Amino acid sequence: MNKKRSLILREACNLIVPAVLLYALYVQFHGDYGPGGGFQAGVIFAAAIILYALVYGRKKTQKIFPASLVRYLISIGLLLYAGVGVASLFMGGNYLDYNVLAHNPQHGQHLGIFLIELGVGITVAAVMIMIFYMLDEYAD
Amino acid sequence: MFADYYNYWVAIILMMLGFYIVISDANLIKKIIGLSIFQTSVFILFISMSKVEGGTAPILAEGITTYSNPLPHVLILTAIVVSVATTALGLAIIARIYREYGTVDENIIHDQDEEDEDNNEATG
Amino acid sequence: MDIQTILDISLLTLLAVTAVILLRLQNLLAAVLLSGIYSLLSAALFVSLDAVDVAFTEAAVGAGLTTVLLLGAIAITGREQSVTRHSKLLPIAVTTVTAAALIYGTLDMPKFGDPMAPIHTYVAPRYIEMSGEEIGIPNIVTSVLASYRSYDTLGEVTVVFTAAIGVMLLLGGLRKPKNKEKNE
Amino acid sequence: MLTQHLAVLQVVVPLISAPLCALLPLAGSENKLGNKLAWLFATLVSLTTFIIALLIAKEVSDHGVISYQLGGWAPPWGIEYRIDHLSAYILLIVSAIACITMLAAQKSVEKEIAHEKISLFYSAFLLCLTGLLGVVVTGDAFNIFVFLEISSLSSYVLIALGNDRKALTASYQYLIMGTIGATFILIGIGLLYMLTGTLNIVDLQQRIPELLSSRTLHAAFAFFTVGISLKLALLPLHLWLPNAYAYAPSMITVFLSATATKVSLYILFRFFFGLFSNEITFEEFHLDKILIPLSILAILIASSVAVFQNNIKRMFAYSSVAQIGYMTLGIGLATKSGSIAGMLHLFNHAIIKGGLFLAMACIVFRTGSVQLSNFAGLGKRMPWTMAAILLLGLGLIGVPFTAGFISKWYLLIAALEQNNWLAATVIVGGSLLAVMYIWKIIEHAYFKIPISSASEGQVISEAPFTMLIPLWILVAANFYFGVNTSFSYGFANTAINTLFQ
Repeated sequence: MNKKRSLILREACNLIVPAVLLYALYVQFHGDYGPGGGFQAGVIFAAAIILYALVYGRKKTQKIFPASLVRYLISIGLLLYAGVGVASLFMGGNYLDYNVLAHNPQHGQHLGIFLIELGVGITVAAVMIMIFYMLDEYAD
Repeated sequence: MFADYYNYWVAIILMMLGFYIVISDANLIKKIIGLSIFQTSVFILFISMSKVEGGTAPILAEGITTYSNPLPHVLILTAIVVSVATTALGLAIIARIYREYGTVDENIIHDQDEEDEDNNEATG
Repeated sequence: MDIQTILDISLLTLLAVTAVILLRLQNLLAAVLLSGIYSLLSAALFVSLDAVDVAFTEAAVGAGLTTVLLLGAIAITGREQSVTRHSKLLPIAVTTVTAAALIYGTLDMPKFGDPMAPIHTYVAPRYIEMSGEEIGIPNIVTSVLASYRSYDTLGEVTVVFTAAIGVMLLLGGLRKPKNKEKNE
Repeated sequence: MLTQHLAVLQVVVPLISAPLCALLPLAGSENKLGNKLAWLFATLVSLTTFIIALLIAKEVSDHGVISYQLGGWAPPWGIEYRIDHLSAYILLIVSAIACITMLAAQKSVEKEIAHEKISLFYSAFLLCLTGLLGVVVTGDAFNIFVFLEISSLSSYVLIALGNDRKALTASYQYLIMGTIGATFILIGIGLLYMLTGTLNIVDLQQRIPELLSSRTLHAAFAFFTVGISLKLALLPLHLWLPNAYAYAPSMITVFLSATATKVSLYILFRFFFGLFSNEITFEEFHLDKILIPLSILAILIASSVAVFQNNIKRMFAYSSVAQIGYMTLGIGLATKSGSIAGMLHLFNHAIIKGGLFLAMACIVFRTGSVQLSNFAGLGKRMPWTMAAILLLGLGLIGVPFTAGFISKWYLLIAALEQNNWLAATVIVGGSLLAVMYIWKIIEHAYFKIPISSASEGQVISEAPFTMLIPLWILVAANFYFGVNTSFSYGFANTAINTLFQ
């Protein structure tokens, strides 16, 4: 994977990766209005990183997204999701009841959905990147 | 009759093609591919039942009154994720099997296991 | 027949053709690519059946991610082919019986697209009629996924987490020498 | 505040602990302290789930069914957690076995699992526990599928971590068969949903009687039953089980043998008697016509195969397939007393088989082998472990004053009530076969002189106390529940009676 790639490939990658990352963010935060949400965003985000790794090599990618960081993020996304549920317990509701999270139910719902979708996005993206790292390392 | 059920029937045929690959093919990777075809076809069955004649995608909009049923969509979103998680895990196990046995052919693996067993009996 | 039906039938036919070719294929690489095509076709079918969220996910996951994973796997194991030694009779019998049971089951199903089917008259209407008020976002699928049935989604994220833990346990840290010998 | 949330805490506590365990400081290093910390953490979590299960059992006995609305949405729109006597009973078994397993696990795991993976290993264990508990508390059909997959996926991983390379193929085979099972269950759920429009089990139960003539309902029933039978390892769908149990890491075999198939059996109970009903399952669908012959075959074939095994973990695994046959036989008798006996056998078998595999873990820990030939002389070298195998073996056979006797006795009575002499004969015959394979072990351990070459260089000593104490807790339980049945029988009795209403 560390072979020198052609200039064109790298330039194309430099253009595509940021665009895909932006698109992932759009999908993440636009899921309320159109199709999309944390899961799809996570996959797209990971796809961008994997593309980068295919062009620039895994080692260079791991300087930006070290495996240890990715490993933390896998847990953190899930904890964020489950934590929203715990927060609703402490604010007097049932588990994952978003109504109690803010001063009025609809705001609570928006906040809750925003947070759990973020949790989903983080975990899914981190998991996909981790699986890629693992397979790539194993193939060496 | 045909128009009422063809979606379901084709979905069933697709499911069975996938299922057949899983249980008949000796290649471990091909089995995983078959599993994914099997499951995707079950998703087609679910999504077919969610369709309402004259309905649109379940995203609220002005002036639309008939929507297709969102619940099967939600269930299948979850099922797709479960399915890919299974695939990833299956492939990881296959990668390890390949390292240990040097093959991904069910029959050859079986033969090697038999040999091991015989050796065990002999020495044990 | 309207456009919708024609589109439906052609997509389903294409899916069937893909699956049959896949069944007979001997080349693993081609099989992987065909399974990607299968996913793409089903994503197209999902769009025509109004399931845009599912289509999006199927395209990203089934056609994209699964294909990448499978390609990664055959990069490790090679494209070696297997010859089936067993008789095909048992698999054929099992699939035939299963198919027969399912076809039998379809005979009393609500008709395709029937708006009076039980699933369209019970439970789901509440999501369609009330989610605008109760949740306040337009995408009903997101409302159900992230709020009404958000606990399922928590389970789904846990499944993904489990897969990651599993892959790390299975493939991680293999290059270090084993610190113990297997005892016999 | 927390008491009203007990139902959800039962699942969420281990669920949150799993990522925490993976995040523990020092985790993933070769650091011994970090690994001890991970073990301690997982043990405390298991203890907590057990305490929650006890509180739930008390709550259910005092006030009846607990219903909990997740997300605050009323069923059938939201997901409901619903705990009756049956769920509470299974929760107790699963969480208690998790505790025992964890108490004994530390040394065995340190020996069998690569050190840098230990914290992830415990994390996977907690995920498996989460999935199993989640299946039992939920009142939503689709939620069962999701949590069943959490437990299955983590089981595949845990089994694959065994030291023999056959663990990998066993895990792969389990993955394929388990996923086929899960997909069949998914088809069954889909068909039921299609007919009724709901996924809530109580809601489904009310709607099913009017749909009895629907062919779609028949297909749903068939797919659900086959899917669960795959996960349950009911003969002839048991092929994944013997190798999976034989090659998994020792402690994982202890845990899975005592919980995973039990939870599948719970789903079967819930499905046959809760979702459908006794009348529909047996009088409309005549399930007993299939279930009884299959159970009888399971008992006879699996017990006979067990007699010829030289790998003792595999022997016990085949014995598990046979014992599952006893439980489904109880269900198949289609009477209250049959189901109570089946449920009671589930409880007792969890103790006995968990104990036997724990004893095997001790032997593997000291000798590294599970072959019969290796047992020669172990009666002297590991007296406490071998005594435990002997006493638990008596339970497996069903000798009076052991737990195994009680459940087989009730099973026998239930069979005779129906005048089913064949079933009664098989129940007794299965016990005779059990005598044969248990005797094989005892004979080797106590009456064979070890081949000198095998023991050269190392003196085999008794297992450490941290493993013996949990083992003997199970031995004691085997006798306690063989004499005092007020809890084990009483709770199963109430559970089945409320389920049949």
